[in-house]
Amino acid sequence: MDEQMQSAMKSTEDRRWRLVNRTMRLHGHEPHALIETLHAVQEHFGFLDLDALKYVSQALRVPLSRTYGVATFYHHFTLKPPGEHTCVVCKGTACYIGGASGILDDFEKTVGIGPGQTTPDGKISLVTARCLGSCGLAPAVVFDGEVCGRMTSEAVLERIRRWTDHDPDD
Amino acid sequence: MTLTIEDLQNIAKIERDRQEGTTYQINVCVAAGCLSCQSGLVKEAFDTEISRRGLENWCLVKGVGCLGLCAAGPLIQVQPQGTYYQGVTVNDVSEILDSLGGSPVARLECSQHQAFFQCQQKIVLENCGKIDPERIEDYIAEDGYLGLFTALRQMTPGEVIEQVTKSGLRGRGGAGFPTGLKWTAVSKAVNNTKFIVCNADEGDPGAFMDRSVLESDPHRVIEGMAIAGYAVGASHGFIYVRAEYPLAVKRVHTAIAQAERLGVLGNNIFNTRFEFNIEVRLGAGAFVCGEETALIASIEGRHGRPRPRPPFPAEFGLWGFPTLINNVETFANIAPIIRRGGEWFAGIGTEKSKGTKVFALAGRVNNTGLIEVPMGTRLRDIVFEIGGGIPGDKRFKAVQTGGPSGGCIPEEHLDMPVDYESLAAVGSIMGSGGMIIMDETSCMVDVAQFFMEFCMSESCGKCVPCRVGTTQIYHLLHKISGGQGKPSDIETLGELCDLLKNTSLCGLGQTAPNPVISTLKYFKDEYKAHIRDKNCPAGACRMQAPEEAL
Amino acid sequence: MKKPLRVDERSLRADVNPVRLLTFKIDDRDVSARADETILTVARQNGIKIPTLCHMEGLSEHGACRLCIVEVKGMSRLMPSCVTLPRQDMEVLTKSDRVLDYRRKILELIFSERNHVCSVCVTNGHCDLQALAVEMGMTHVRYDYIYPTHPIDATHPRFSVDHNRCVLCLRCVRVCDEIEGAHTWDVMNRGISSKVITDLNQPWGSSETCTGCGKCVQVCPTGALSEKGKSVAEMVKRRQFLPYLQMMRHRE
Amino acid sequence: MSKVLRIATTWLDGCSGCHMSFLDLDERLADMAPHIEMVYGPLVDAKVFPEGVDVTLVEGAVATDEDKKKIRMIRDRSYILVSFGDCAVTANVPGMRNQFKVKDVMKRGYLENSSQNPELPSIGVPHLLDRARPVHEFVSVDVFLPGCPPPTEAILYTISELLAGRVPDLKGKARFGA
Repeated sequence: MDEQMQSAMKSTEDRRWRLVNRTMRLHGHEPHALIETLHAVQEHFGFLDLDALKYVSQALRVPLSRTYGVATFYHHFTLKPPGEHTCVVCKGTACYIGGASGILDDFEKTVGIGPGQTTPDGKISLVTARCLGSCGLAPAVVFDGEVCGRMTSEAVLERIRRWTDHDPDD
Repeated sequence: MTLTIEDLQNIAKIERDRQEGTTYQINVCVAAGCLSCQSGLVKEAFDTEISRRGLENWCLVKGVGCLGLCAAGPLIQVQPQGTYYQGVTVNDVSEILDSLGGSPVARLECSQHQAFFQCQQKIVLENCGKIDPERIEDYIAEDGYLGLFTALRQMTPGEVIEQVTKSGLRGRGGAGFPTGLKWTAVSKAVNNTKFIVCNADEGDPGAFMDRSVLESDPHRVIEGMAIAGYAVGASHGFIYVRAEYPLAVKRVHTAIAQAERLGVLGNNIFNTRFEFNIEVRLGAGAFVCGEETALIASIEGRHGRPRPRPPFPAEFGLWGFPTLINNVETFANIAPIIRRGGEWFAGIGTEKSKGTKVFALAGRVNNTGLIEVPMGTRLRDIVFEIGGGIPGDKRFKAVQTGGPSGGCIPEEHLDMPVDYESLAAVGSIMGSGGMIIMDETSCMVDVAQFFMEFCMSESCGKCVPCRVGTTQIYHLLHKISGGQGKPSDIETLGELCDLLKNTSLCGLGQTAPNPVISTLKYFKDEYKAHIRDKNCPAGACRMQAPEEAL
Repeated sequence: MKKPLRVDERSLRADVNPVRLLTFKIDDRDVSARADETILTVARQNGIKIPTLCHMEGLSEHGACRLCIVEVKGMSRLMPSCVTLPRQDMEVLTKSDRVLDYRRKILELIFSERNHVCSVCVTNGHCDLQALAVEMGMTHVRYDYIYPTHPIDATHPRFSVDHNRCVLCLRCVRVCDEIEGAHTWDVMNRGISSKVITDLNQPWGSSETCTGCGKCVQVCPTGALSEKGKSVAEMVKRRQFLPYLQMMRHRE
Repeated sequence: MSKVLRIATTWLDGCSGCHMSFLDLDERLADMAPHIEMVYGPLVDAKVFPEGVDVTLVEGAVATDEDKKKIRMIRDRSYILVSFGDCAVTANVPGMRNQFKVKDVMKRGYLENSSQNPELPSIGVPHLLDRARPVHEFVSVDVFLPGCPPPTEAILYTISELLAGRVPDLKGKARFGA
């Protein structure tokens, strides 16, 4: 990334970068703010791209390789842009006992993507979570942030069909 | 302007008057479990309907934390009668309001006299389902921050630690280290800068106690941390909470802001020279960060790889400064101990395990949800009385405690009391309190494989035994569950488990083999059936055709 | 608004008094040590051999390969001697059957992890890992090999990195950070997927921070990092610079 | 010693280098001759692997379905099985293809890198397994003799020990790569 782009980011009119900058400022641009800042980037941009990692590295005085290491160490961070819709299948113990792996199998069979993947048209991402803490409602699945409990393969695929067939945003 | 005890009492009085001013109070659970069953809409519907009917002065609607019986959500409770309603939808709102003053709506009623509610004893969860987690006033009305006041104004730091020691409280995060000893160690460390860290990185799949406490009663944790800060001489605290718990994060932020505004956090708290601030740090999805030194690395903004101990965080913690790390539930016990005395707490539980323990019941059990019972309660009572037994006439097979670091306990040990020592004796651990019940349809080889897959992908990758050992164990289990195991694999499994236990760098690697060790011990026949007969007795594993076998 | 938390420097370890002297036993021999010396240091001072892999004189301790484990009487778990400090009257065993058995299993795990094909390696004959196998009498690996897919990066004009031969000892990461001061290397991912990287996981040759000093190559115990254009016989690692640089930096 | 040791040698997926190292025993082979009988192997003219072999040296990794059948048969007919050389002990060079799919390896070897008549071999060649693996992942092995190739001295030691009725301990006497 060249100087121009950097200064553009710092003084940018883009509200999202202003929010990221604010997070860094709140922590006095200390290197220990790295994870908090990466959270901010991901929250506002949906993922962490290389330019963002470079920018954050420089702003917080953290080595590039460490920033990349941290961004890939934690499962919460993603370096790839997510699909339009995200389906999170909980793979916690209770959900596993409750049949989450069957849901994942059927998902892969029907939609054609496994955990961590996005459909080629960029429409749907499938993610697994370690535990959503909704064990009382196992198996739990999250559709675009909405937690649904006691899910079955049929119910999940029905929701996915609604996303693919008739997108309300279209 | 600083807060005085009169101010505190005044706030409590106003709040109690407000609540007692109405004849009825409807508590709608707005913790994550019930919210995912649309309890938010139910609460809204009550609000709308009450204002439509103009009953604001007669009936108060309150969003409260977890009522416990998550399986029956959305749950609401009508006070003063204490009637529980389960599975409430927006369409039921009018009927429930109509019934107030008459007999309850029978079709929705969830008996408050059943074992689930009757057999519990609540200390940590005493306010859960009772107070509005987003209002500090509600917490204060239940004697909130009285413990902090007592500690700051009537006790020396040494006396605070003495009470905690006397209480016999042990760390609720897993290992059960005596809290009093830990506090003493940090208080004795000579340094002007010290830190308090609340570990809310509840990573065990199958555990949701910490989430519920933070969502339902965040001020209790803040108060516990502030008392700890006073006792050990720290003025800065961190709450390290999972990013996967957005609601808990939001409520903690709200609670900290309210506490700062009121003056129970900040400078000169209760007119003393004590100052204490709390910052929230988000975890980012790494189970290993539950380990103290990895947690510290993560707060410092680095990858969460543990380092060898000693030195322990009590001497050399965050940025090298003495640091006290306790779990959410541990901190949640502090305020009641200070308010009511260590001896009161020590009177509950067993000889070596004092007080109560919160458990998250999940898996093949009727009453999934959150419970709190005195230490020493029989496992059988938890599963069959409080938990209501196994659904669908299936036979109980095992209960898994302690998450991926714990073990599977078979039927023969169900009559043992639940405490740290008894669980360790049968090859499991208390852990943070997840309890997964399994019935005859669960295959124990498959369960062991599930936990090992978890440990494998959560291993930080620093030390060889854990990084490669978990992978090799998983590989063996995968072969066995696919019907491709060799008889010698059982021995190799045992050897690898022993290696990990004795040579891994941190607790994750040292305890990762527990699910395999315990299932090998109690369910060896299931392993043998997979290897010898190429058959899964529970019918859970998919055997590959013999031609594909090596 | 709250003031951001500033931490200007790390606190020093106050829990160990380096002036104190103590005596303890290694393999039934009485030895004396300063309280801040590790069991490994004391053992080596007394001519007692303990195998190591991630340890390197002149770099910070990593404590991760677990090959230097020793048995301490009264403790069920084995302790890594590179980071464990002795206590008065402690009894340490460095060659008990249990220790030797565990060490060999750990070494086998290391061999099973990646594609260590010694016969076609540029450091064949000068490799710390290969030498450890001979020293510890490891003639085969009892665990199934994992055979991961790993690339070779030869984009740097003078060096190349073959991840198939990396044991994740992180000597390269430490020497680059602690001695060269560039911190070009770090680790990405976690667990079995861990991999050493330069900068933003980009080709080494395109790294902006690499000074090309080659220290990482010299400290690498295996053929993971090597110099281009060197034949098998020539690829001997030169490590004398490390104690020398340490000495020069600590002089008055 | 009175008994004559019945020895067989065989190679699976290997380069025959280990056998060459065996032949490097040179005149010491002559000293050994009265005590051993070579009953099978590329060095002798026997068509069928006999029953009741005392010691079999196996060179090479198990890389094809035929290797797999062969090694099981050999195990059944041998009293002591020696994994002879790195390919047998670690899969060594044959195992370097394990990172890739068989399909891709074949394509690379026979189509992309062939200047004349690029064609995949299909007749009379055994089917490649997904991975070339060491011998002990298929059958139990009694002695491991690593090296690429194993040094002649280590081979001599191994056979001498076996002749003396002892199980050779090769710790420290041979190394991977060599």
